Amino acid sequence: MANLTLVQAINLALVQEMEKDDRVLLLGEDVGLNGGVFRVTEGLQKRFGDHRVVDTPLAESGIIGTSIGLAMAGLRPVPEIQFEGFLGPAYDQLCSHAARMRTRTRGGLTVPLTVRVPVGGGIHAPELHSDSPEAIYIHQPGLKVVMPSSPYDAKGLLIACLRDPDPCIFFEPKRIYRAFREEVPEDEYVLPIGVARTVCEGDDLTVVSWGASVVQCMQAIEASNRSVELIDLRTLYPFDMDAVERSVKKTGRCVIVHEAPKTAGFGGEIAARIMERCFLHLEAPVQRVAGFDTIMPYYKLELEYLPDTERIGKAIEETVAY
Amino acid sequence: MANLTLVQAINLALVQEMEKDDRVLLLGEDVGLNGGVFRVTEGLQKRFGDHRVVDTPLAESGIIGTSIGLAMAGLRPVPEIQFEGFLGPAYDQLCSHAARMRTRTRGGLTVPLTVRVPVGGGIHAPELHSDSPEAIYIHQPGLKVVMPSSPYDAKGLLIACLRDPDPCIFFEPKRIYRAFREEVPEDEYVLPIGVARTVCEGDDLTVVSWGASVVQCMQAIEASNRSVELIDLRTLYPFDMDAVERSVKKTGRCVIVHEAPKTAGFGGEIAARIMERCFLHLEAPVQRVAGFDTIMPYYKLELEYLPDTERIGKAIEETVAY
Amino acid sequence: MPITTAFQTEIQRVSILDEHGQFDAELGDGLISNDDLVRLYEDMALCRKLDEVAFKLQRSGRMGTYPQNMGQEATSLGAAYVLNQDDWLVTCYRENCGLFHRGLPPEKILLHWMGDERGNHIDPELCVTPIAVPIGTQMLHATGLAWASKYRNESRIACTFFGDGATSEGDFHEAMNFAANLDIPVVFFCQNNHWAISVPGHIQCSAPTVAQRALAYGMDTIQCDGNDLFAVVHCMKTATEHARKEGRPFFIEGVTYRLGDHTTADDARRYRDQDEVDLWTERDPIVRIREHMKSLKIWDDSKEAQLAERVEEETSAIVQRAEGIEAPNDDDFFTSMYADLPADLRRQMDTRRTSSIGEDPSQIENPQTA
Amino acid sequence: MPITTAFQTEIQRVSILDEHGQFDAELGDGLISNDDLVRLYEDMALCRKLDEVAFKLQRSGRMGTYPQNMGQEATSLGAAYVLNQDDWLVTCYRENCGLFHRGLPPEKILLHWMGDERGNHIDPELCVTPIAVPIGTQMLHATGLAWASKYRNESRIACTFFGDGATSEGDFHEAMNFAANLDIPVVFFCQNNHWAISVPGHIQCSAPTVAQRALAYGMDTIQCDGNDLFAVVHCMKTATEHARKEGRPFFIEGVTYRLGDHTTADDARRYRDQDEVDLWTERDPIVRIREHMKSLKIWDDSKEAQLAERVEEETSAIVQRAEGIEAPNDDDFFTSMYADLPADLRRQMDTRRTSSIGEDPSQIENPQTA
Ligand SMILES: Cc1ncc(C[n+]2csc(CCOP(=O)(O)OP(=O)(O)O)c2C)c(N)n1
Ligand SMILES: Cc1ncc(C[n+]2csc(CCOP(=O)(O)OP(=O)(O)O)c2C)c(N)n1
Ligand SMILES: [Mg+2]
Ligand SMILES: [Mg+2]
Repeated sequence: MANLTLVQAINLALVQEMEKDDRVLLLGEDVGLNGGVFRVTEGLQKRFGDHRVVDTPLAESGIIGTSIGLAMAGLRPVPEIQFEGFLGPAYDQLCSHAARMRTRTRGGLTVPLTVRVPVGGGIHAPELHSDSPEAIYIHQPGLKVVMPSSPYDAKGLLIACLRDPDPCIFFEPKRIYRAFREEVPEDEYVLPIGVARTVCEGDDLTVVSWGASVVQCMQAIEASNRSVELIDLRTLYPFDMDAVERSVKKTGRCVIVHEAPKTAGFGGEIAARIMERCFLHLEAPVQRVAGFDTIMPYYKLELEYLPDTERIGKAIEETVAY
Repeated sequence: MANLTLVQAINLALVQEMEKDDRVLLLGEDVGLNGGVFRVTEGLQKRFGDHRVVDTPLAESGIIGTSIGLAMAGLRPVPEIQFEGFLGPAYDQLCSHAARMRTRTRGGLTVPLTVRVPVGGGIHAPELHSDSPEAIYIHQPGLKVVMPSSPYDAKGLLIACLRDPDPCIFFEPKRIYRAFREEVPEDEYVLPIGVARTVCEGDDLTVVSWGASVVQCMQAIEASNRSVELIDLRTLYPFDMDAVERSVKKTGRCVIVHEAPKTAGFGGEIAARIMERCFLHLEAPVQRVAGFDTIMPYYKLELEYLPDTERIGKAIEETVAY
Repeated sequence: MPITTAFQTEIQRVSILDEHGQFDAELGDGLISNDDLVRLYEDMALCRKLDEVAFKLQRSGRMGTYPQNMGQEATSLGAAYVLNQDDWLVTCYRENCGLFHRGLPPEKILLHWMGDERGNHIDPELCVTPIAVPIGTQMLHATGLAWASKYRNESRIACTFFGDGATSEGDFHEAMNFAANLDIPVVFFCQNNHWAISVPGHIQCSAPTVAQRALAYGMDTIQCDGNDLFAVVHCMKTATEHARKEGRPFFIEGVTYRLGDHTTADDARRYRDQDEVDLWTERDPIVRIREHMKSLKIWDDSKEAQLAERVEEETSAIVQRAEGIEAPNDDDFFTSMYADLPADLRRQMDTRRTSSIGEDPSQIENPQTA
Repeated sequence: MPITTAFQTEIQRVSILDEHGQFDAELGDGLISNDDLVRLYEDMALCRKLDEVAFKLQRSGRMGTYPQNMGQEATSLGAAYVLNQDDWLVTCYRENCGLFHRGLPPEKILLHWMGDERGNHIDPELCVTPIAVPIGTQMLHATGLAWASKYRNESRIACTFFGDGATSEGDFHEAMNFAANLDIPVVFFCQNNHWAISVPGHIQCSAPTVAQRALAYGMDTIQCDGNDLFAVVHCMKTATEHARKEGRPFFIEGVTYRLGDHTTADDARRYRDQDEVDLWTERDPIVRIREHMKSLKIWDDSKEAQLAERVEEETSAIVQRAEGIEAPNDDDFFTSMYADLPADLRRQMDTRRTSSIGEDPSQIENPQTA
């Protein structure tokens, strides 16, 4: 066991998979000598050579499009997109090709790639460096979408993605890249995609969240004097609706927390599913604490935008009191 | 009044606005001499000249990106994207720039453009010619999203978009481009963005839908012997939640119908909102009849995918019986 | 010196067998053996015939939209002829002739346009990717595929086809740029057929040649008469040798013409003159080879008649195979989504005929007690 | 003739005042008047100083990430000097010098990097677009802006700036291609500073010049020493005349160097040699002009000292203006989303401090009776 940050856990997962499987290669902007702008790939080019850790031209569609080719040829490319705000130019290759190749060819060609992308706000970054576009990719059939909130989960889920036969988007909440450390086994291990983690148990209300917001939820729950169950979805497609259902059937109340804009965000889907599955158990409408339907403001105001412990705490109170 | 198809109503709206306002210009692939692959812009180049109806290079990001520049300079560009499946390459310019320019510059620069895009399935088209990506753009703050289901609405809403000071995506349900005719006033008129249309009234259940699905809903309602209220949202952002709320508070039951994949589709948002606003009035969980979480299959199977009167009818029955 | 020369270049154009039957022996002799020439001619004839048949299938409602290849047979055929069997062939939708030469069963192409994904399920031994619908996107896949063979120290390369319109897309640029800067052996073959649906070539590229697109990347480039099978073969040999030896990409512009409508959904008379079509009809790549073979005395009218008969039979057999396939299994569009069907998607599949309520059959069975 | 020449070209490189003080009088004389030269020099000095100050602001936690312009002042300045006041200037983030010359209050730039959108609220008379964060995207806007002036028969053109890395993006290609094929008067100015963060230039463009990117579009193109204000001005004059007269685009590659880190979040020592930095430090565009002015006897050490003092004062005033602004109104990020705030968004705004339940205050007041 080692006490690792999220960044270190991801780096470790990459090292271990690259050692084990020479089909794994990394590509992206500044991932080589520089080790990525967040240093997630630090040391990897030195260790594995510049044919396995490749600095590419500055072109996100090119990074994903060539990764699709690499993957169709049987390799396991791990492209990095530098910030979630720059997934935009790659949207078409991801959604028109990566997500469709298997079904288009009825299994003849497959695209086992894992896109790594830092995600979310709270780091005082410039515009387009603080967004949360996960709903877009959850809505696109054919992709898997993962967003861990802890070093331990990050390692196990990243290894799961790297071994998955289908295209995965691995969102890395940059706000907690180095926010805390956790014991992470040095041996490799795989966490299944599609299984949530119950962070803490409780009876009054269920909180469902993912990514860096999970940390805000933990703080809000700690500050509250309700018995709250916190579910970290961890993987967003497929997602563990059964865990949510079990919990909400027990508590009868639920608050969903995410950074992305509320309207047509993934919280709406979870809320709708809870209604579908737990209708007769619900004692209050499911509430969402989310980003507003505005552009994430520049950093002077970003904390006004992000769900914080105060807003989450209030939602818990109101929902319990309903 | 003239008895017009959807295509004709759109063409008429374009003609009238172009005559009235010489800031309006059309651009896109094949929109000129050819009149667009669906002939929506038929005759316009001849009438207004090739500086106002411009065939562009085959590049969707270029079409939207240059339109942003045209709009920032005070013109009213109306780019056409040939099929919704080719919005992908333009995603970044739409979401990173068109949607953000006003708030980025605190009102200094604005982007009054209207992207016209045929949308949806059911016409036996090839791959990527039958999708329904509206949720993606609803989730993006800063855009307005419109999808009419009738010639009358199409004309009034398109004129509203063309005059709107903010970027609009005007989705044209291609399945009903020529499916039926309707009386459309020859004079110009504007329908407000953000106001739904109650297609028919009823007491047992509310159906909420938009685009070509509205037609399927009408048929299903006709075939059912329930008293069903049908709300055609018409505009998807902003959308008329008040109309939905009023109706569901009356009926206590609701079915939402759309072509896009169910998970993280716009139906989830509507369902969540209904729970938020009408919780104590609901007698059954809100149901969604939607596309499956699969890629829209090639046309041999597309009717298996699209919500049809049978599935809608069943949902109405089940929800009323709940 | 205040003004110096920073860069200088020129681009060549190759033509070996022109539309008047003139044949350049220096470049042309020995390029294609007589036996091969006959075989290639037969390939073109089959492809042309299938185009005709497909058109009729569409018109009679037996097939969806179909893009004819007519007039452009020599480009992809010449490429497939020169490539090794294990080189990746990454095409768009006007390369039937090359694909059939590679060994793709022609009914696969028909199935695709009949709205059936099984048309894209292709024997991996063929090293062929499916028809690419979103214009300009597949060249990046070719670059990735060739990169994989470089990564593995294999000698396989990739050859990708696309139209003049496709060169306007950003992805075209990124594919060229990746290949040039990361030293990836891809042959980029542009079929400049002068039109992208109704939009004329100069709106896509107002430069004197499309070939010069490659100069932006420092990539070797050449233009050829794309209706001249010999010129195509000559350029492909140069290109593939370069790619294999230097590990570098190469660009070929094949100047050709779309003799038919864009697709069966199009009516080209709306936007182009018959004169232009007539001019290019005279430059037909098939006629040219036929006349050349006749002049070589390896072809005559009776062989032509026999071929016509054979081609007729073959195309009906192809249509029969395409139309004779069992109806698709409508579970397939669920089960082919992921290697392992997620539980939620399985539930959608399983309940799609029985219920729509929460996709959860248990709720319906006991609605009040769930 | 089987092999003919389809295309032939060459690209020029312009250098007028080199790093050794050599000045080409033939091209250089009269290009910039002495008065102007002094003024331009002062602009560069201010810009350089502000870079220093901004760096310190970031290090002391008073500003977010900031990209220094150091070493690249001559490119955008030379461009802004030649452009008309109503020509659009569509920049990236290393064009402070040109923007200040145009009249942009420097505190706007600081405000942007201090995480404040008011830094992007720019007087429309300045005809300037805000800092562009997503690389490679703004050139399309420049093309659209220039298209608008063509549409209106105005003589305004647009000039857009971007880095070597930006030329790898698909949008770069599309902007160039639109401008070339639709005849739109845009000057495309690439600041080739040899690096895109840690990625060296040859990964973005392995061709001998970036200038040749333009050949793909049949666009006129030139390379210049981007650290040579005279060469930049010379090329900009050629380019703007061409754009205005022919209504056609023009490409300029300014060869320069980023003397600082990519941004304050970067540490360039991780990936590049000090030798290279030293070499380019000797090619500093500011030093070059200073020495030239001294040789012209229009500058001396006492003037330099006075300038240093003035620049010191000015920069502190700028910082004061940037830091002295009132806190942003936190309604602004709602109210600036649309011309008319949609009702739903207004509700989010109004209830954001009071409730999260359905954003509907009425529900909370009487939860059981709603
Ligand atoms: C990204 C994208 N945009 C638009 C279309 C619609 N479309 C299909 S074919 C075509 C023209 C293609 O022209 P070109 O690349 O020259 O190929 P050709 O058809 O001439 O062989 C267009 C615009 C598409 N399929 N994909
Ligand atoms: C689309 C996009 N991808 C990635 C980034 C992250 N990024 C910011 S600056 C930069 C390098 C830009 O290089 P270049 O265009 O040469 O400009 P320079 O910084 O050298 O002036 C990168 C990769 C971005 N801002 N936008
Ligand atoms: Mg073409
Ligand atoms: Mg650079």
